[in-house]
Amino acid sequence: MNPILFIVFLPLLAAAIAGLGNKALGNVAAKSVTTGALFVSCALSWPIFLSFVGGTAEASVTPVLHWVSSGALNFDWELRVDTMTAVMLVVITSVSALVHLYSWGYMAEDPDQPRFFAYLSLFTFAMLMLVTANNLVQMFFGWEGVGLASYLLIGFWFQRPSACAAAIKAFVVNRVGDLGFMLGIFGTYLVFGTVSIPEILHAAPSMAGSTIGFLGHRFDTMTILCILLFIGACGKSAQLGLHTWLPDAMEGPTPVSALIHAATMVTAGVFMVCRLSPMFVTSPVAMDVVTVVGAATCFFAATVGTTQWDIKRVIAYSTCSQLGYMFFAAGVGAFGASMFHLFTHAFFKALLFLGAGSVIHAMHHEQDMRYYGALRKEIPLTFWAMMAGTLAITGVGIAEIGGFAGFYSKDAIIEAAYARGTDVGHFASFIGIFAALLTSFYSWRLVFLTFFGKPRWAASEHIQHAVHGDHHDHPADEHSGEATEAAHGAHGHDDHAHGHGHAAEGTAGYHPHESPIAMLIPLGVLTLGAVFAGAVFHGPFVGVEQGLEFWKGALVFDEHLMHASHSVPVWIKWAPFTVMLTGLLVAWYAYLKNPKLPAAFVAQFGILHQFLFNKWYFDELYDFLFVRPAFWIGRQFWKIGDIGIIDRFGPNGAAWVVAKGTVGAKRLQSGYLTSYALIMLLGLVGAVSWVIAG
Amino acid sequence: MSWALSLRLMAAEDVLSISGLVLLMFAAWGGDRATRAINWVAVLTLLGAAALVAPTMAGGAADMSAFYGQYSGDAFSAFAKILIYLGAAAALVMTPSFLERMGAARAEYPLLVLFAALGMGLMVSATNLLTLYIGLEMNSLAAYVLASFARSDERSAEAGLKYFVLGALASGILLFGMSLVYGFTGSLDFGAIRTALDGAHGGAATVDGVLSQGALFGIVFMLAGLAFKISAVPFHMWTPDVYEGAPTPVTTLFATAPKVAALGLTMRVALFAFGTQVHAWQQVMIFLSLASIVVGALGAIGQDNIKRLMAYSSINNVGFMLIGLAVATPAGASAMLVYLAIYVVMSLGGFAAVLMLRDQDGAAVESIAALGGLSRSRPGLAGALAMIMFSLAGIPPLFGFWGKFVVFQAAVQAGMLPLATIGIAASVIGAFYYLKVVKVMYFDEATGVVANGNELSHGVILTVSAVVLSPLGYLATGWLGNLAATAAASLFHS
Amino acid sequence: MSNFPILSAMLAVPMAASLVCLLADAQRARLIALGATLVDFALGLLLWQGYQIGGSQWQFVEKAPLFAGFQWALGIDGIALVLIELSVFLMPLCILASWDAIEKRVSEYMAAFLLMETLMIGVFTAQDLFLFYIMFEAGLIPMYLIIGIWGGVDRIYASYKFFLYTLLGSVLMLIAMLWMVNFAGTTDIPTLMHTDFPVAAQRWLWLAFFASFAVKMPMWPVHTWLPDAHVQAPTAGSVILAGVLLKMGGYGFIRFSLPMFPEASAQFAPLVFALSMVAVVYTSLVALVQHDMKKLIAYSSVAHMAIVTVGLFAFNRQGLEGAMVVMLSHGLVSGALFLCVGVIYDRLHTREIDRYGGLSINMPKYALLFMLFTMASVGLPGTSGFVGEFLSMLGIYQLSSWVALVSGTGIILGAAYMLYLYRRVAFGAQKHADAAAMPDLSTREIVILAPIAAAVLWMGVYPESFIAPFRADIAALDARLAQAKPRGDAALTPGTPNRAAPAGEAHAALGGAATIKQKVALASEVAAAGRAR
Amino acid sequence: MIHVLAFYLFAGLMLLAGLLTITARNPVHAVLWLIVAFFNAAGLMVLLGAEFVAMLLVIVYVGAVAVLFLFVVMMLDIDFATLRAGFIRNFPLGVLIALVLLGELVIGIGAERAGAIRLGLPDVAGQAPEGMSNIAAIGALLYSRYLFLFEAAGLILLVAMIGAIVLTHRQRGGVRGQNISKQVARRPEEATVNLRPEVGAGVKL
Amino acid sequence: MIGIEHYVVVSSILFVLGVLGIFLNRKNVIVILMAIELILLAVNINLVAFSAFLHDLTGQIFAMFVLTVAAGEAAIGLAILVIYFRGRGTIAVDDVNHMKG
Repeated sequence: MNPILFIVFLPLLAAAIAGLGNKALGNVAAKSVTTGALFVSCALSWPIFLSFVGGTAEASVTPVLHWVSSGALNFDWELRVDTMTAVMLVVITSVSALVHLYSWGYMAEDPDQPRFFAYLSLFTFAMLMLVTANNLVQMFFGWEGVGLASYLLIGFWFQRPSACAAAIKAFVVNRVGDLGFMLGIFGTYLVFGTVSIPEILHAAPSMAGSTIGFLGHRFDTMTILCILLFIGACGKSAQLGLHTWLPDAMEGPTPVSALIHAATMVTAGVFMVCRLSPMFVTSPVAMDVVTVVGAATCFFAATVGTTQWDIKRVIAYSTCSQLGYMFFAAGVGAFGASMFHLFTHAFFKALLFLGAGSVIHAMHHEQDMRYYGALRKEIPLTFWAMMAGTLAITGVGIAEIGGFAGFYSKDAIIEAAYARGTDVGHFASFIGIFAALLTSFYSWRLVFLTFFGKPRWAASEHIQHAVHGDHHDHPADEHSGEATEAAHGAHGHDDHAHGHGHAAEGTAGYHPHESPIAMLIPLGVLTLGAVFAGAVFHGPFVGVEQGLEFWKGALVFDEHLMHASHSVPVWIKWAPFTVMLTGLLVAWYAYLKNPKLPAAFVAQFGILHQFLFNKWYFDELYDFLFVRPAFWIGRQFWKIGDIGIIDRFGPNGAAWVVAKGTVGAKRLQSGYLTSYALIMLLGLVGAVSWVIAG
Repeated sequence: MSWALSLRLMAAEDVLSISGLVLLMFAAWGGDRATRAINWVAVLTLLGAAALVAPTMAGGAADMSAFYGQYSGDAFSAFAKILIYLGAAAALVMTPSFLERMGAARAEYPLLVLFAALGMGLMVSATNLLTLYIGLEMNSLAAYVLASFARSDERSAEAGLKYFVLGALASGILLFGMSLVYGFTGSLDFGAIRTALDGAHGGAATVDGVLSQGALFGIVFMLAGLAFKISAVPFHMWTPDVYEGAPTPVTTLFATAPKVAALGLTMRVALFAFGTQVHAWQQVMIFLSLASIVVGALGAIGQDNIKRLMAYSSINNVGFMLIGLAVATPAGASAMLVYLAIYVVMSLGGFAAVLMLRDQDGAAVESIAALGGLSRSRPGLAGALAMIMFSLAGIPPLFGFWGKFVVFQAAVQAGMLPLATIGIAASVIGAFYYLKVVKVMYFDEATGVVANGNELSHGVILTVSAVVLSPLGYLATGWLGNLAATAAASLFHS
Repeated sequence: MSNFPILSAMLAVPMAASLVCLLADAQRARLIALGATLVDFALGLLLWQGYQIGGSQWQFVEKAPLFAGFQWALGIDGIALVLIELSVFLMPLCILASWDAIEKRVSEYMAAFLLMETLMIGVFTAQDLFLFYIMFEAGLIPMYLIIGIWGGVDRIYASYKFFLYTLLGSVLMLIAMLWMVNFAGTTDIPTLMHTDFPVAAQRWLWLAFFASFAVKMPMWPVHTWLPDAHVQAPTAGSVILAGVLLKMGGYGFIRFSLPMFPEASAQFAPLVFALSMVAVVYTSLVALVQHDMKKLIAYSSVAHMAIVTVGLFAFNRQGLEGAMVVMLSHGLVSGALFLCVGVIYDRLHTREIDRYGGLSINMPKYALLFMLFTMASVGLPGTSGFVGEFLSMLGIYQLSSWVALVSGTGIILGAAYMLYLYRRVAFGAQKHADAAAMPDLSTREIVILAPIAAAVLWMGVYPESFIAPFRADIAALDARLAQAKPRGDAALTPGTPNRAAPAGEAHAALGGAATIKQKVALASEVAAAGRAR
Repeated sequence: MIHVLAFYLFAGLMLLAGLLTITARNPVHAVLWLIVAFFNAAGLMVLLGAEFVAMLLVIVYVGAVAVLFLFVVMMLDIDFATLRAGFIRNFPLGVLIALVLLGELVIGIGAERAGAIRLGLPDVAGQAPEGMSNIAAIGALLYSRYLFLFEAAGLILLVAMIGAIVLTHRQRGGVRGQNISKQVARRPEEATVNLRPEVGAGVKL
Repeated sequence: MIGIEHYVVVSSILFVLGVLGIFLNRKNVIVILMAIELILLAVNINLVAFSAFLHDLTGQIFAMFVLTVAAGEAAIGLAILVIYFRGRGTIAVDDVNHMKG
C-alpha cells in the first residue's frame, strides 16, 4: 500500500469514526482516534517531503477509484504526489496534527468534542484531496470539501447567531468563487478536452494567443480561463472582493482559525495558481490581474488590520494580507517564492493564532485587546511563542545573514516583484513594502497591547464573569441560552470592579494562567517552524539551482527571475527591514510610550479611521448590493411574481374566467320558457346566417 | 319488395309493438298491481329485441332496406338499437322501486318506455324523412309523458311542460326543414336526397354544383331540429331542467336511449342523406360541438344538484361526440359510436349511483353536498361513482378516456387539428366539475345524509358499469372498434 | 428467467396488492403495502442485475396486442432502468414513512400509493405511445386523492391545481401523439424515435409535448402548482411527487421531445434556456424568503429541475448524462429532504421554519442526516448532487456560456437558501420548548433515511454504477441529435501560431528541463501576442 | 285572376288570423282566431288541389283539436284578471331576430335566386295516376306504399292516448261509488239487529 | 300567376308568426300551444304546396301524418298543461321557472 493512501484516508476514517460514534464513542476515544490518525499522516508525510527536498523522489500518481466518465470527459479519484503536493502535505498534516493536539486543551470543556474533532479530521481529508488532485474536478472536490468543513467549524458553536451567520457567509461567498472555478473548469474542458491537470498544463502553451467566445464577447482563451480559475482562488483565499467572509470566520474556535483560516485552506487559492502556473504564464493579462489583485488585497487587509481591536481579527486581516503577498508573487512569476511564503506563513500564522488562542484561553474568551495588557508575566510561554510568530511575520532578519521564516519568503517576494521589471511588478513591490510597514505596525501593536502596558482586564465582561465564580468559562456554555445571559446581567458590572478592589489595578482580581501542556507543545513546535523554516528551506524553494531540482516542473520555476531578484538594488533588499523597524517604533511609541496618541489620531482623522475600522465598508456595501436585494427581490418574486402575476393570471385567472363563465351559463339558464325558445331561435338564425354568408 | 321480408327485417320492432299491445291489455285488466310483472316482461321484451338485432351488427345481407326503402335494418341501426334497447332495459330495471316510493307506480310506465324504444328504433333505422318523423314523434310523445310522469311532483310537471313546448318548437323547425328538403330535392327518401344534393353529379337540388338556397335552409333547419334532440348548445336549454324535474329513472332513460337514437339519427341524416354536401353543415357542426363542450362544462360547474350536473355533463359529452360527426369521415362516425357506447355505460352507472342515494327516510338525495363523506359511509358506492366521474372526465386509465381518444384520433386523422386542440383543452374545464363530485365524496366531512340500503338491481348495474369503465374495458377496444367501424361503414355507401 | 415477463410482474404486484389493500384493515394494509413494495424492489434489483450493459438497446421487451389502437408493449433501456430503480427504491421508504403518520383511511392510502407505483413503473416501461400516455395521465388520479384526502389545510385548492394544471398540459400532448401516430403509422416508441418528422410539424409537436413536460417538470412560469401541491401533500406524497413524478417531465423530454423532434428541439432550445435561467434565479430567490419548509424545498426543486432542462438541451453527452444524474439525485435528495421535514412535522405538526431551531442539540442524528441531504442539495462534490449539476453545466457551457453562468448562480443561491433553512431549523438556540423536547430519530426513521444517504454518497463517489446503464442510450440519443446540434458560442479559434510552444516546450514546463532562456522567450512572446491583440 | 285573388285573400286572412292568435289577450279569442287561420289554410290547399288534406284540416283541426283547446281553456277556469298583459322584456330582441329569420327565409328561399324557385325532381312513385281523384290517389298511395308508416302513426295516437289518460286520469279518493252487486247481495239479517234493552239501561251500540 | 314562391313566403311568414308566438308570450302557456299549431300549419302549407308543384302526392301524405301527429301532440300537451295547472294553479308562462341555473 502506498503511504499516500494512508495519509489521505486515515483522517477520513477517523472523522467517520468520531463523527458517527459521537457521544456514544466518548470524548477521549474520539480525540485519540482523530489525533492519532493525524499524527500518523504527519509522520508519513515528512519522509515524502524530505525525499523531494533531497531530490530522490519522483512525481507519481496513485489511482484510487474511477469517478466519472461521460463522453470524452473522464476523471478519476487519484492521488498525485509531486513537489507541490509534498510541500502541502507536510504543511497540512503537521499543522493539523498540532491543532488536533492543541484542541485537547483548548476544547477540553466543550460538550461536543467528538464532533469538533471529526470536523477537523474531515477538513484535513478534504484539504489533502485538494492538494493531491490530479484533475481539476477532484481539486474542486477538495475545494468544496474544505469549504464544507470550514462552514461546519465556523458554525461549530451553532447556538450563537453570529457564528451561524458567519458560517453561511463563508460558504456562500466561497461559492461565488467556486462558480468562477467551475466555469473555469468548463472552459478548460471545452478548450482542452480534458480536466486532467498534467494534460492541460501540457497543452496550455499551444493555446496561447487563441481566442474564445465568452458571454457574447471574444477574449483571449488563456486569459479568460485563468481569470475564471483565479476567481475561484480569490474566493477561497479571501482576496479583495471576496474576502469578507474571512474576518467573520473568526467566530469559529481558535484552533480552527489556525488550521483553516491561516495555515491551510485559505492558501488553497495560492496552491491552485501555482499548480496551474504553466497555464497562467501563457496569459500575461491574467498574470497581471493576479498581481494587482494580490497587491491590492495585501494593502487593503493591512490597512484594516491596523485598526481592529479583536485579537483574532487582527490576525485574520494579517492572513488576508499575507495571502495577497503570495498572490502577487505568483502574479509576477515567482511561483516558488509564493509557495515558500505559503510554507513559512503556515507555521508562523498558525503559531500566532494558536498563541492568540492561548491568550484567549487565559483571558476567559475575551478577545478584545483593549481589555488585555501586561500578560507577558502571566503567560510567559505564550508570550514567547507569540514573539517568535511576530518576528517571523514582520520579517525580521538581516539581508545576506539570516532571520526568521517570514524574512526569507517576504523578501524573496518583494525582490522578485521588483526584479520582474514590469510596471505592475514595480507597483507590487512598492505595495509589498508599504504593506510590510503596516504589517509590522499592527503586529507589534498586537504584541504591545496584549503583553505590555498595564492590565485592563477589569472592564471585560468575560473576565467579570469568570471572576464571579460562575464557572461557565467556556464558549460551549456561553451559548447555553438566555439563562446564563440573565444571570450575567443580574450581577451587574460595576459591582465587580469595586468588589475586587484588593487585586492589582485593572485585573479585577483575575489571574490568567498559562495554558495546559497539550496547547503548549504545538506552540513550541510551531515556534521552531517560525524561527527556522525559512532558513532551512529557502534553498529548495527559491534557490536558483536547488529550486529547479526541487520543483521538478511541478510549477513554473523562473530561474531567470530568481537570478534577477538576487541582483535587485540594495535599497530594495533593505527596505523591508527598514519599514519593519519603522512600524515597530511607531507601534511602540503609540501604544507603550504615548498611549494617548491613537485616540488623538482617531480624533484627527476620524473619517479615515472609521473607513478602515469598518473594513472599507465592504460588508455594508455587499449587504446593500446583494443580501438585502436578494431577500427583497425574492419576496417580490414570490408575492408579486408568483402570487400576484403567475397565479393570478394563470391558474387563478383561468379559474376566475371559468367562474364568470359559469355565472353566465347559469344566468342564461333562466328557467323561462321564452328565453329558452329565444336562444334556440338565436341559434337557428345564427346557423342560417352563417351558411348564407359561407 | 316483400312484406314478409320487410317484417322479418324489423323483427325487433315487431316484437316490441306486439308485446306493447299485449301488455296494454294486461295493464288494462291488471291495473297497477301488475306493474312489476309488466315491468319485467317489458325488460325481457327489450332484451329479446336486442338479441334479435344483435346478429346484424356484424354486417348482414347486402340490402337491408325494407318497405320501399323507408326503413333500414343495417349494421348501423343494429349497433344503435342494441344500445337503445339495453339502455332502456337497464333504465326500466331501476324504475319500479323508485316510482313505488313516490306513489307514482303505474302499469303504463313500462308500456310508454316500450313504445318510446320502438320509436327510437325507427329513428335509427329511418331512411326516409317520414319514417324519421314518425319515429321521432313516437319517441318524443312518450318522452313528454314520462318526463311529467310523477304528476304529483310540481317539478315533474314543469319538466314535462318545458320539454313539451320546446320539443314541439324543435319539431316544428325540423318539420319546416324537412318540407324544404322535400321541396327542393323532390323526395323524402334519404338515398334520393343524397343524389339530389350531390353537386358533383348534377343533383337536382344544385345549380352548377352549388346547392340551392332552399335545400341549404332545409339542411340547416333539420340539423337545428335534431340538435335539440341531442341537446347540443344552443338547443340544449331544456336539458338541465328536464333532467332535474323528471323522475330519476326517466332521467336515466333520457340520458341513454333517446340520446343514442337522436345521435344515430343525426348521424344518418348528416352523413348519409346530406353526405354529399358535407361542407354545407360541417362548420355548423363544429360550432355545435365546441359550444356544447364549453357551455356544458361551464354550466356543470355551478351545479349543486347531481341530476342537473349529469344533464350538463351529457351536453358536454355530446359536444365531444359531435367532433366525431364534424369530421365527417368513417373513422369519425365509428369513433362517435364507440364514444356513445361508453357514454351509455357511464350514464347508466352514474344514475344507478344517484338512485342509490337515499336519506334516512328513503327519500331520494339529489344534492351534491349530501355526498359529503360518502367514501367513509359507503366506500363501494363512492368508489364506483368516483370511477364513473373520472371516466366521464376522460382521465385514463378509465375507459371513458377511450371514447375521447378515438374521437380526437378521428379529428386528427382528418386534419382538423384546431378543432381537436380546442376541444381537448376545453375538456380540462369539464374535468373540474367531475373532480368536484369526487372531492365532495372523498375530501369533505361526512354529512350523514346518505343512508345505507341498496337495491340489488341498482347494485348490479352499478357494478357492471364500474367493471366496464375500469381499465378492463380496454380489453373490449378491439371488438367494440370493429363493430363500430362496421356500423359506421354502412352509413357511407349509397 | 429470460422469458419471465418481469416488467409485467413489476406492474402486477403493486396493482394486485393495491386491490387487496382496499379490503384489508389498517395494520394489514400497511404490511401488505410494505411487502408488495419490497417485492417490487427485489424485482427491481433483479432487473438491474439482469440488464445487460452494452446489450441491445431495448431489453425485457414484452409485446402483446391486447388492445385495438395500441399495444401492451413494455421494454426498457438504461434511462428507463435507472428511473425505475429510483421509483422502486423510494416506494418502500414512502410506505414506511407513512407508517404512523397516516392514521385515517390507511388501507385506501396504501392502495393509492401502490397504484401510484404501478403507474410510475408503467410510465417508464411503456414502449407504446398511448400506453405511455395512459400511464402518464393516470397518475393524476391517485395523486389527486393522496393530496386531497390526506393533505393539509388547503389541500383542496392544491389538489385541484395539481390535477387541472397537469391535465391541461398533457391533453395537448395527446393531440400531438395522435398526429404522430397518424403520420408514422405506428405507436411503437422505439420506431418513432427514429422517425424523421417534417421540421414544420416538429415545431408544434414539440410545443405540444413541451406543454405537458414543462408543467410536469415543472418549468417557470408553470411551476406554481408545485409549491402548493408539495406543501399540502402528506410527506410520502411529497416524496413521490418530487422524487418520481417530476422526473416524468425530464423523462418525457429525453424520450420524446429530443429524439423525435431534434430540429425543433434545437430551434426551441433558446426558449428552454431562457425559462430555465429565469427559473434558477427566480425560484432560488423565492426559496430564500420562504417560511414554510416544504415550500422552500418545493421551490428548490423548480430550480434543480431547471438545471435538468438546461442539461437536456445542451445537445451533448455531458449535458444529457448530467441531466439524468440530476434527476436521479434530485429524486433521492428532495425525497430525503421531504422525509426530513416529515420527521419533524410528525413531532410538532407544523412546517413553519420559525417554530424550530437548535435541533442539532436534541436531535443530533437528525441534524447529521439533514446536513448531508442539504449538502447534496446544494451540490457538494462527493454527493450525488454535484455529479449531475457539474456534468449538466459543463455540457451547457459548450453551447452557451451565458446559460452556464446564469444557471451557475443556482449553486450560490442554492447554498444560500438551503443553509439558511438549515441554520433556522437545526442551528441557533432552542427557542421553543416543544421543539427542544422532540426525540431524535427512531429506528424506523433511520431505516428510512439511511439507505437514501448511502445512495446519495454512492452516487456522488462512484456514479459509474448509475451512469453505465444509460451511457449507450445517451450516446445513441446524442448521435440522433447530431443532425440538429446548434453551434456553441465558444467558437475557439487558434491564435498566431506559437513557434516557441511546441510539444517539447510544454512538456518541459512540466518536466522542469527547460532553460531559463526558453522560458523567458516563451513568456515575452506570449506577452507580445497579448499586446498585439 | 280569381285564383290570384283567392290566394291573396286566403293568405292575407290566414296571416292576420295567425297574428291575432298570438296577440289576443283572451285565450278563447285566440282559439277562435286559430280556427279562422285553419279555415283559410284549408282554402289555400283547395287552391293547390289538395282537397283531401284541406278537408282533413277542417274536420280534424277545427272539429277536434281546436275544440279540445277550447275545452281546456274553459276547464282550467283561468282567472284572466291575474294574467299579466304585455310582452316580455326582450321583446325588441325577439322581434328583431324573428324579422331577420323572416328576411332570410323570404329572400333566401322565396325570391332572391333568379326568379322562380327550382324544385327537385319528384319521385316517380308519388305521382298521382292520370285521372284519379285526389282522395283516391292518396288512398292508393297511403294504403300501399306508406302502410307501414300508417300503422306506426296509429301507434303514435295510441301513445298519445295512453299518455293523456295516464297523466290526467284521477282515481278520486273519498268518493263513494255505487256497488250494485253488493247492494243486491245484501240480506235483511245482515242489515238489522234486534235488541231488548233493560229499562233505564240505554242502548249499547 | 301564383308560383311556389308565394306559398313558400306565406308559409315562412306563418312559421315566423308561430315562433314569435312562442317567445313573445308571457301570459298563457295555452297560447304557446296554439303557436305551435301555427308552425305545423305553416309546414303543412309548405308540404302541400311543394306536393302540388312537384305533382307528387308524397307531400300531401306527409301533411296528413303531420296532422295526425299534431293531434296527438295537442292531446299530450294539453294533458301536461292540465296536470301542471293542478299542481301550480297557474299557467302563466313566467311562473314556469321553478327550475333554473
